[in-house]
Amino acid sequence: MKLTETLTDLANPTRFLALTARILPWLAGATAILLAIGLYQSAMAPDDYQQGATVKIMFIHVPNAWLSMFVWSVMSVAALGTLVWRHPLADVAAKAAAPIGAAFTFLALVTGSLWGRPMWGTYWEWDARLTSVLILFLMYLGLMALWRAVEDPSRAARAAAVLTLVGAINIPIIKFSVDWWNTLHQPASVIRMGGSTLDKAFLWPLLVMAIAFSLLFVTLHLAAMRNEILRRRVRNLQMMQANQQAA
Amino acid sequence: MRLSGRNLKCVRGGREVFSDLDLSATSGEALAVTGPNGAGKTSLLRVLAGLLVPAEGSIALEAGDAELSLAEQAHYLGHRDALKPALSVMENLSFWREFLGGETKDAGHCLAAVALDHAAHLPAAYLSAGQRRRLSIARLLSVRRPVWLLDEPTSALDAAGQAMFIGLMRDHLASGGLIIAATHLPLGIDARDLRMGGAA
Amino acid sequence: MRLSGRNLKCVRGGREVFSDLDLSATSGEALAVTGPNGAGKTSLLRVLAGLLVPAEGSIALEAGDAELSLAEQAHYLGHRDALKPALSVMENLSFWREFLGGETKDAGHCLAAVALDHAAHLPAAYLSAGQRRRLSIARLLSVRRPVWLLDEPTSALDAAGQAMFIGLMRDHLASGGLIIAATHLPLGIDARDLRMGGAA
Amino acid sequence: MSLGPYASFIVTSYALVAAVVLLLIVWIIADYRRQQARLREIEASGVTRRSGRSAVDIR
Amino acid sequence: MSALAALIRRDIRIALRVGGGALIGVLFFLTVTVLMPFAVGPDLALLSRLGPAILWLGALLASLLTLDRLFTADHEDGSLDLIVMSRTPLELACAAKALAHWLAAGLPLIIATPVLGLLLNLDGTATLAVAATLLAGTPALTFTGMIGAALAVTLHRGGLLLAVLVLPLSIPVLIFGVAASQAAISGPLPFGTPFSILCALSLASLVIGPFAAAASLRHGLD
Amino acid sequence: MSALAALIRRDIRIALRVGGGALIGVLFFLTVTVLMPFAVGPDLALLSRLGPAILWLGALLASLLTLDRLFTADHEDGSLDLIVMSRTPLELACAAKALAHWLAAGLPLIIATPVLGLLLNLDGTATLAVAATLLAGTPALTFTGMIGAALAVTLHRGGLLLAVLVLPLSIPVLIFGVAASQAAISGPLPFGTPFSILCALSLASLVIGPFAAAASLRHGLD
Ligand code: HEM
Ligand SMILES: Nc1ncnc2c1ncn2[C@@H]1O[C@H](COP(=O)(O)OP(=O)(O)OP(=O)(O)O)[C@@H](O)[C@H]1O
Ligand SMILES: Nc1ncnc2c1ncn2[C@@H]1O[C@H](COP(=O)(O)OP(=O)(O)OP(=O)(O)O)[C@@H](O)[C@H]1O
Ligand SMILES: [Mg+2]
Ligand SMILES: [Mg+2]
Repeated sequence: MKLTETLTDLANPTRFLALTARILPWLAGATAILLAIGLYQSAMAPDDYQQGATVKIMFIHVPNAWLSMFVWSVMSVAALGTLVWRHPLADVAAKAAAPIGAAFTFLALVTGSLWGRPMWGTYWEWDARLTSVLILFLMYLGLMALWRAVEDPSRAARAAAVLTLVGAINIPIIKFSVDWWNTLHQPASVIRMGGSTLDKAFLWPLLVMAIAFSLLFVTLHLAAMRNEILRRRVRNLQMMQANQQAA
Repeated sequence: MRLSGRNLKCVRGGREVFSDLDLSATSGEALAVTGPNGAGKTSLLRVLAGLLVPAEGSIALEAGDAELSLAEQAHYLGHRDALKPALSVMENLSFWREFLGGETKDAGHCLAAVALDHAAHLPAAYLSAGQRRRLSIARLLSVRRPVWLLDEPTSALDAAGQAMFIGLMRDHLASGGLIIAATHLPLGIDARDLRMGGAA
Repeated sequence: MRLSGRNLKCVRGGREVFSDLDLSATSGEALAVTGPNGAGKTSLLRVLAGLLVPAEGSIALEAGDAELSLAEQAHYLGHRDALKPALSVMENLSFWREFLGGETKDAGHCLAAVALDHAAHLPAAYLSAGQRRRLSIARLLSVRRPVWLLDEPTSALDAAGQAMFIGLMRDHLASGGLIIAATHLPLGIDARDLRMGGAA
Repeated sequence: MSLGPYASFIVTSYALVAAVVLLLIVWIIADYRRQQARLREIEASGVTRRSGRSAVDIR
Repeated sequence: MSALAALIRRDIRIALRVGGGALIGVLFFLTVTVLMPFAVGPDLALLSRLGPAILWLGALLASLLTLDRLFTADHEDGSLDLIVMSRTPLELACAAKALAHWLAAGLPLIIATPVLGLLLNLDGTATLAVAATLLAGTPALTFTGMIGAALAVTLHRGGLLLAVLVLPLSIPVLIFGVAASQAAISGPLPFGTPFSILCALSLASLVIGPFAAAASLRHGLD
Repeated sequence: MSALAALIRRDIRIALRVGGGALIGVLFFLTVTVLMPFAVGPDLALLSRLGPAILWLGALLASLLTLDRLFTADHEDGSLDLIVMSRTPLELACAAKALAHWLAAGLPLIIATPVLGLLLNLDGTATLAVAATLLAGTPALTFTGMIGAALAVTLHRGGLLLAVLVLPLSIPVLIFGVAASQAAISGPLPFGTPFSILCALSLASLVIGPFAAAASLRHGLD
């Protein structure tokens, strides 16, 4: 009872705006603090005996890589909301997430490349992990193009939802590509069956950075959703304006 | 059988087309939807046909086939006539007859009923505007559907064609069907009027 | 100005549509082409517009602009309305106005004349059937052409639209134009009748 | 803290991440300002929301 | 059942009369193959090594070329409205349309493979392997491409946007198709593994494609 | 003159709105290019050798994907009737339509070539050479394709004729385009010879295309 009430409350755009206005400053603060801690810890982390100081790239590469997949998952849930409940807030959530997800994916690609040069001797290699992430990036761009190309938001939302759900099959492919194909890329060492194999000295900074980046995503996403709601309000008002002038 | 819509509202392209619309029609009855250009007649028919989702309101078909949705018990005759120019007249009709399924009538008879039997083997690309419309009407006859949703059905028909179509609508009503037709011209049969307002 | 056709014969898809057809119309005069579906009304208009080559016979426009062919001095309003759904109403009209060239009128005025000015910035995809027809009619107004070839021009128009169009045709005739219109309904203006025979 | 022979790679990647994240933040804030400005503009021209409340007031 | 058969028959008949699918696909396929020797140079060994990749690329691009109007034509003439309203579940109708398209446009490619194999200096087993992978894999191309075709209708957008949206989905098919053919030709990996993944992809797309296409049609018509 | 400008402006505007804009064109090529390594394998040397051919194939595909409806769309909505009746010579109108198509579909590819060259491991001169050949050659693809597009309208046959008529015409363009780029990259032949043939082909098609298309439209409408 209580839960459904909160949910319907949240689903009302005006209530959503009011609520997020209150929690956004706290979220932003928490993000900043955690990022500071994470950055300090990763600066203090020892060098790896194999990788040397370049292991520091891990602390930003891995959170970005995780988020690139997580954001698509968030969009998939929103897509279900669009198709099953036809709820406009789900449309808003999906649309606002796409550019942020694209940015994280871009960063995962770039930091990965910059790490690959010292480690593998090349910036880019057409292997399964790398390419499936590139495909993810292309699909983010495709979705953004779709949102821009179609001016009627609810029509765009439904098409984007179908596409998001179909594209979600790429996520397990990215995750398990290192197991299914023998590739250059590291197999999973943090999130795997049988526990993490990573040394504690690297694990802690990594986890803090991962949480910090996740909070960053939540903050940015909520803010972008607010913008999107306002954009729709502007659109509606402009339409009313046109109608009032026509009458 | 009774088709009723309650409190219907339709939004297209972000603009409200109509709202608070109620309608009902029973077996043997025809409803003529009239109103100026852009009033929302076509939109209403498409909502009833299930091709548009109403923003508000509900539609019910009482005493119809409980296993089938309204759309599955309805014929929709729109501006676009669902004909493939590359197929012959007979092939076009036979395809819809088989695909739509249900209780069917002989395709040749239906073509004869709309006076197109002499053209059965012509490609549909060769038909004149009125002949295309006649072929669409033959589709209504070839498969039985109790509800007919017609959008300006007599446009492009000549005088003989209009008389023929009036006869076909009468037969349909007499056999317990119901008709909802958007039109600017008198329908030619007894019909209740549903007047829609709105701008040109 | 005088448009005349002599001994015209038209063959389409290997079958003769009409033959031995004579017609003439002078400035200020309207010719209503009537006849059953498939009689060849549309074919005749397309022959006059230069879109079909007659199998026999000749067409002449006397006292027109000697430098221009008949097609270049004519407007053709067919079933298909030459609108691009992706462009706005205004963009569609402006394009034809610029492309057809010659003596033009302000596009905004023409839209107002067909009561579409409130929709000027909507995409043409959003127009209803009657609104599309109105936009096509606005094209006739936006560029001056003495000869109007109209194929069922009032179909899909509501009562107000038909009255408006009758007024526009009257103005066109009064300014020395001539009209040849295929129609199943009374045109609403004084017109000579050209009756075509043939099968349904 | 010494970054070894590959310092430039490490610094570049951290700098890039910082740049892109900042870009995102700036874009979102600018977008917010833009929407607010447009709402005020429309409101000034006399259009009101159906609820009668101000569109700019979101609290 | 007879409704679906009627739909398949109609679509194939139209494809054959209008001449869209089959021949343009095969010809494009041929062009890609003819072009490669010019790009790669007259190195026959290299050419036969690239053979399967070239044929697969040709197949992918050819299906892209013909697929985008799968639903648009029916939408423009109003047929799609009637198909949506009919008593046949929309998912099945979509699947039937895709099947018809594959029969008219995909199958000819597979039949043409032996000829093109000759041009690319492939030997008998290699040609057979490529043909087998194409047979197993091209349905996946058609059935994922169908999603794009359905979106084309509901978005009123054609061409490149859809290609952009759909191409990433077909990349796994391409990878395993080429991998399986390579395995059959030169080893060292067994043919079976990638081939069975290819079949699995096809089966998955046979399910996902119709559902996604039907969902987008149902939610997007107007 | 202003009539032609209006036609070009209209066609480009429609292409951008419906096709999704120049950015989508670039995204499309990005996707097609990304596909290649999957098919060919991650061999960078081989990839850069295939680079020009891949880019040329992409250009052909992009023009084929959209070209077959160059006149069909106008025919179906009745615009073509009015264009034929207008005071603008039909040859010029056809040329204007083809030019608009090239601006919307061909030019973005050429502008994107440097980015794609990077992905395909092409060096600076090679990228420049490919871009130059594309600039000289893609007009020929569009203007010969136009003939097929016009015949597609008048014969009520879509893909078939386009394919049969256009592909043979465009194969020489493809071959000389790829040959010229290869010559610039690896020699031993001089770049100039195939490149000047390419330019000659383009110039010839600029003249022949509009006349052939206009003739077929004028005699074939009904
Ligand atoms: C452009 C190149 C690269 C891309 C696109 C990429 C992508 C990814 C992705 C998507 C993940 C998350 C996978 C998961 O959670 O299972 C990941 C994790 C990781 N990557 Fe990369 N990567 C790239 C290059 C590199 C390089 C060069 C290295 C180091 C030599 C590297 C080391 C790692 C590590 C250690 C993880 C964490 C794995 C785990 O603990 O689960 N990556 N990368
Ligand atoms: N596809 C569409 N997208 C958005 N708006 C549309 C669409 N089709 C129609 N409209 C709008 O909806 C309104 C009603 O259109 P509709 O076609 O239902 O009118 P109508 O009553 O059938 O008119 P007519 O008598 O001209 O056929 C119009 O104002 C029109 O602009
Ligand atoms: N494209 C075509 N190819 C071959 N024959 C055609 C074609 N279009 C029409 N016909 C045939 O020509 C004859 C006349 O057609 P037309 O369209 O001129 O008739 P119409 O008088 O305009 O009829 P309607 O009142 O139905 O509009 C018809 O018998 C028709 O079958
Ligand atoms: Mg209507
Ligand atoms: Mg006619």
